[in-house]
Amino acid sequence: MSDIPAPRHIPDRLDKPLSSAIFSWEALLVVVAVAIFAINSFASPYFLDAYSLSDLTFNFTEKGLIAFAMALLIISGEIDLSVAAIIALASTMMGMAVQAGADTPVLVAIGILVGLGCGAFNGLLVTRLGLPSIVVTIGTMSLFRGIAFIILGDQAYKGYPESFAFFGQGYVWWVVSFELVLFLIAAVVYWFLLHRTSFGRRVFAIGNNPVAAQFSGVRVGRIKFILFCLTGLMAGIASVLITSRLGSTRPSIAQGYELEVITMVVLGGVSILGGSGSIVGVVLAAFIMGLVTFGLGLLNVPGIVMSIFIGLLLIVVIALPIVWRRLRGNS
Amino acid sequence: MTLSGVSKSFPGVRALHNVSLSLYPGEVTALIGENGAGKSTLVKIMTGIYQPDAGTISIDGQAVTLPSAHAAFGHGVTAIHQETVLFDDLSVAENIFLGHAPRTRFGTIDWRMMRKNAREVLDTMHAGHIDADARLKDLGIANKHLVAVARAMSIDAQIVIMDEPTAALSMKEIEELFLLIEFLKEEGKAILFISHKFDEIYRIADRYTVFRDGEMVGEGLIRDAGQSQIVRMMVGRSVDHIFPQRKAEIGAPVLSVSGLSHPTEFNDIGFELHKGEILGFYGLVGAGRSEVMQAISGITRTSGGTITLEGKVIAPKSAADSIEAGIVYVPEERGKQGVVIGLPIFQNVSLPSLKRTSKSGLLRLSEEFALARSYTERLDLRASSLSQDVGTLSGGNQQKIVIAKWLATAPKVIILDEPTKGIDIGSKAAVHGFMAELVAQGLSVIMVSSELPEILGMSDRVVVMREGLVAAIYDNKGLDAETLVRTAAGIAA
Amino acid sequence: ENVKIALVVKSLGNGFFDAANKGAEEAAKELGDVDIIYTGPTKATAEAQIEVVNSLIAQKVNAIAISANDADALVPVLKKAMERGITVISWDSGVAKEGRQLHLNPSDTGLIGETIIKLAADYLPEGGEVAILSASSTATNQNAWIDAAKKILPEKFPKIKLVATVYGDDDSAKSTDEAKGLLKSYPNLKAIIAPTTVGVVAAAQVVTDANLIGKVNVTGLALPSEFKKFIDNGSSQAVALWNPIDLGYSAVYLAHDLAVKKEEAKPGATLSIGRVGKVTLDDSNSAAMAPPFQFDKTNIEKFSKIY
Amino acid sequence: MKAFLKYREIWLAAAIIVLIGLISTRFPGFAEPGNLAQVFNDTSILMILALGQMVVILTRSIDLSMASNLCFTGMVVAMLNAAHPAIPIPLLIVIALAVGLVLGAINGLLVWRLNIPSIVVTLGTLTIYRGATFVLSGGAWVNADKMSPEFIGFQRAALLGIPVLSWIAILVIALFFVLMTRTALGRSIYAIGVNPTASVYAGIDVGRTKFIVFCISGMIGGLSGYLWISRYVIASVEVANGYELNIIAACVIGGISIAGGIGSVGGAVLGALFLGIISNALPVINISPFWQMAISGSAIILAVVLNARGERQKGRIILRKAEAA
Ligand SMILES: Nc1ncnc2c1ncn2[C@@H]1O[C@H](COP(=O)(O)OP(=O)(O)OP(=O)(O)O)[C@@H](O)[C@H]1O
Ligand SMILES: Nc1ncnc2c1ncn2[C@@H]1O[C@H](COP(=O)(O)OP(=O)(O)OP(=O)(O)O)[C@@H](O)[C@H]1O
Ligand SMILES: [Mg+2]
Ligand SMILES: [Mg+2]
Repeated sequence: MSDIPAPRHIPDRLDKPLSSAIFSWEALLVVVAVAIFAINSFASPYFLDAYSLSDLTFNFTEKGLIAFAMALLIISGEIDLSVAAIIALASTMMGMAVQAGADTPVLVAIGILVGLGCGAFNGLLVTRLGLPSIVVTIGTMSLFRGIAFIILGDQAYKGYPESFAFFGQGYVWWVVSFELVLFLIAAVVYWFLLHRTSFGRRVFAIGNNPVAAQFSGVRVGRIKFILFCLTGLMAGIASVLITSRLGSTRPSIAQGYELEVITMVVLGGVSILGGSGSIVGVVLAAFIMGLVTFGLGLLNVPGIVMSIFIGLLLIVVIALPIVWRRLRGNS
Repeated sequence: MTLSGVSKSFPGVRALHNVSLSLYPGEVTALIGENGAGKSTLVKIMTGIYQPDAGTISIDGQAVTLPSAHAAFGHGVTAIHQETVLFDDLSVAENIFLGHAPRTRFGTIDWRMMRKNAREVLDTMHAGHIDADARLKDLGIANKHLVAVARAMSIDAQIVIMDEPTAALSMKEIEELFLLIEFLKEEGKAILFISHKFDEIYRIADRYTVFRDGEMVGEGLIRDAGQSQIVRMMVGRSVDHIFPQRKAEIGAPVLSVSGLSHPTEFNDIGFELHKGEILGFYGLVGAGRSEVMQAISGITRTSGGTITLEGKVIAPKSAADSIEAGIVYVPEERGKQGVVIGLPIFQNVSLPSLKRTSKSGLLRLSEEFALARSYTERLDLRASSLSQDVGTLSGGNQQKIVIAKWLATAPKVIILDEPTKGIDIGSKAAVHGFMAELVAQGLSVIMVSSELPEILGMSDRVVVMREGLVAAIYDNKGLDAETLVRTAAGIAA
Repeated sequence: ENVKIALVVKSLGNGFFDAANKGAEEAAKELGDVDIIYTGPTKATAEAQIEVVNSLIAQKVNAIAISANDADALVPVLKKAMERGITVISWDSGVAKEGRQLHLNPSDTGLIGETIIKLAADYLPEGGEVAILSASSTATNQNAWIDAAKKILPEKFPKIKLVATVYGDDDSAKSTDEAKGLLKSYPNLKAIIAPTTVGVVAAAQVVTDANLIGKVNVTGLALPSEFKKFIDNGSSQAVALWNPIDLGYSAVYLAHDLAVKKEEAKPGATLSIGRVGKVTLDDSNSAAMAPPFQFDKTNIEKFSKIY
Repeated sequence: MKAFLKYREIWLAAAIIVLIGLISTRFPGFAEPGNLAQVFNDTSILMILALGQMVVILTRSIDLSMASNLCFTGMVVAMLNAAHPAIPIPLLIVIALAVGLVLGAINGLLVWRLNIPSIVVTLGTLTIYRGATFVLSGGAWVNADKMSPEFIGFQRAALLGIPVLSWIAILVIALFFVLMTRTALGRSIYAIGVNPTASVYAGIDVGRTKFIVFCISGMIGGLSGYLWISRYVIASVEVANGYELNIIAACVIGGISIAGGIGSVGGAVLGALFLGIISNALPVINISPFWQMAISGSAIILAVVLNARGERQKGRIILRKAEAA
């Protein structure tokens, strides 16, 4: 028996070379963000101004809030294209409540609950009937907004109470808006949830291999359902913010937000195929998108031209590490 | 075909280093090596799926490059790969001819011709019972394998490579496969045969080549080499694969199953498992053993019957329920059901035990590492760190992760479905030794296996299943292989 | 230091607004000390316009003159602009009273409502069925005109029967589908009234394609340069519009005078708009520029060269 | 598989007939041949686009940039026509195909060479192509007035009593039918969707096939660009904004599995027709336009539910008695 070697010791981690930290996705995003910040400061004299920077955050906070939940959902291998439609429906319901004389707390509750309900509806269709989420939510996207159109038609709801305006227009301290504070709190909460809890671990496991996760005792259906509910919930919260910021509701509210949210998530380094991603990346991506749109806005570049930059950014940032690796591999 | 000086590295892993290999017409060469020795990597290089970092490949004395699978076809190289690589939703004929379908004058696909040729190929292989128009997913697993072979034949290949072709087959199908290999030999084809089963190698191979850690360590004629000699080359030490001696302390029944039924897969399954017992489940592939085990562990829904664990009736509705109750199922399909590729080793191991390694929902990494370390080291895992992605491990090492992760849940009953499928002889001994240790500690084990020696060597009792029913339950005292095979196949003694 | 005036439009690329920009530049030249920022979203939504306004606030422009995509949704951000000392007026498509200092209507709302019906009625002495193809269901100005038209219909045009109002969202494809639907569902339809420059072109093209020239008359509000073809081919007898160049000119003129504190916006005030004349503010601080102007075979040639 | 697919298409065709029947009860003229031919004509562009999207989806990819490609190419040909009315229409169509091909090839190269998931690539080019339209045109629209009569008239000309647009759709359908059932490329497309790994082992160049597929969808986008602009006689940045989702919806209703490998030309055509009929019928049967969105959303969900029912595998049957039953 003497020739049987003792069990090999397997180290927990290999010391990662410094280069892997330097070339991580988040590091890349930080560089991009700093670069854009610098360019903005040079390009426009108005950029470095407390009020400008504060206004800038409004360009991403609402979408960013949804992006956190969407990141988890995409990591788990699903997607929700109906978030913008959920915003419209939740906003419409809040509008109806206003007509019925509801006050601010009730309105907020309605917005959030409608969001949650829509999310649960998506979740049920996907997990109970085993349908692909991308098609289900293309369907519910039309359905939810369609209901808003049926209810509102060519009308608008307005007359939201004064106190309701705080959520989308209020400032907590100096130029720090309520929306920004909420965004930062949500970032911390979602970071914790994804990276520090067993729930988050299970989300990663599901995204990488749902069958193996199920065999390992992960309640795949339940977790996906919760993620759809969370996404709906965040859309509901975003609906409260947007409705408060606009002070009115039209069925066409937040049109096209879903693709911007997904762009944010993907730019943040979340794999669209599921299984990997980080909240830090999403936060950075939100800031980057805000910086780009606001910076170009200061130069009066039309929104559609900005979107070229966002599209290029998305592809370039994703392609860069691949090209880099290839170049290094060849040399 | 001759390969010389071939090397291949993956990020962080040197899979092959300066290896050489020659194949001869009309001969079967066996490629032998531990898990992760680099066998499948070599196959992928020979079939144009991977490109070697260095080295040359020559066919009939001429140097060739194989930039794609298509190019390899062109040179008459074809392979039956370790993972099944066929198209479930396409017909048998399409599966055989995809990529080289007969064309009409207009360059469009000639469907009639394709079906006809498919039938001819299947006939020459004595597989005429397979319908060329059937959809592949409606075939049994053995027939699927035959289709893979037919595909190899249809290319008129000179070189046929088989990477663990018998791992998913039972005795009967293995015999058929061997007949086919004989037939190919007579046709003058050069065959590379990869297997971890020595009985097969001795039956079918003419030559052998042994790999260890990505290097070639020996080759020669099979008839000149003894098994222990080859094993020594392979592992670098001698391994006596003797099934562990156990003093069976069989206790009271732990798990009893009665009348367990499913609308289409199995009916009226009943057996008892005692404390400290290893209960073998034998049957032909497709007999429904896995289905029954998945039902017991809550993954498949049943239509009736009761499961009693330690006197309490349980009705698990998911794997989570059964793990909580103390029954764990180690699945057979490693890649699909076992490991979570993309997550590091320690996270794979702790996944079913997250409740224990976390505290009110918060992860505790040190606990996870400790858990992962204790189990992987006992199974002699070969890995550079516990944070390595399981996807970069060889098949056999992945299998060790699979076993480790469910053992780590500290169960009362553990169900192992083909636990040694595709793992090398050294690790196999380790797994068997480990099983013996488990039962000695008072655990109860159900072991589903299609390998007779394993069943006979390890089990205290054997349940034989046939077509979704329990055919017989035997006490493993003086039980012989013949009885088991006959019962499983439904042939009267 | 020049006065920076932002002319914010519903969406860029629309010929109507490009013409308004011409007028704005003209006013800037005339006033001498004015820089014009011509901007707007490409998609006509309130959210996109809010982002534009936010960036204008950051640039510390002196005045914003906006044609709004939504009367209510823009109010908070425009209020913020006013709090930061920026003069805000709306023109063409207005915002609610709290969100601006004054609103310049291209014309009197009631008058426009009457005109669009009259354009159809003039060619239907016997009366008959007509339908309205509007822009988006949320467009402030269109809705106001349609309301006015509906009000005036029973008293002034009893023989005209309004059978449907549909919305083409200022999207040519959707407008086309809706116009086709109208022709199918109302075989006796005599006229389609489209008080939007996109919808009117789509409707005229549909009528042309369906070989209904002479049977169904298309009318509404149209830019002569875009619409000449359909007056020529007979699918439309006449359309109306105000002069967008004058509108842009007037908006900048007013914004400038308020920004430099030359004038003050309060009910009843009479303000000068340079070469276009004078306007008087009503109770809600809105004013109408000029009556709509009608184009038909006799004059379309001339105006199609101008805007 | 064949029998099964046929079943799905027959089922969808039946649903369409029932739908037409229902509409006819409220609007008798709807089922008349003349009207149906017109509905077909109205749906032609969607059918063509759905076919282009279908080949992409079959390979487990997706092309979200088709509508933007349409917008860009449409603007190119419209501006060309406005500037040089003498360019003959067939040449313009070739130009449209070529421009579309280039845009599709850009998608395809990124997917092939850099291995970026197609949804990410086309999410990016979705905005880039539309933005490029703005840059190209300087934001200005090209109106009916600037287009030549031939440009507008070509697709409206009748050939054997049927407009050229319908003929183009029929031709495209026929081409795709041959491609998908009679060519090696067609089989490779299915094989990649069914099992990409196995395709590599079978000697199919998966990357290159995906590239080709994106070139096809690009050309389709380009062709549709001309058809769309000359149909709606206005070229602007907002043309077909958001239409990518309608195209995908048509495919989904047509039974094309988003997971790849399952779907047919007939399915895509019927799926597009289904949507076309709904949007055609709502205005005629006097349902408020505000209902349209909710109805088509429900139709999509219903279609997915039913398709999933059909796709659900029966599984192997081990028990003899169950097999007999
Ligand atoms: N795609 C890959 N990326 C990284 N490493 C790889 C990859 N494929 C194989 N390897 C590594 O290369 C080595 C050889 O693996 P290979 O699959 O060839 O082993 P094998 O001899 O076939 O083993 P088994 O008997 O378990 O199938 C292993 O260390 C494995 O971890
Ligand atoms: N007809 C078939 N088609 C596809 N896969 C099959 C077929 N028959 C068997 N298999 C594969 O073999 C596995 C074993 O089948 P099953 O579970 O029914 O029988 P079993 O008696 O447990 O056999 P084993 O011991 O080999 O697992 C299945 O999980 C499946 O992957
Ligand atoms: Mg191997
Ligand atoms: Mg099994």
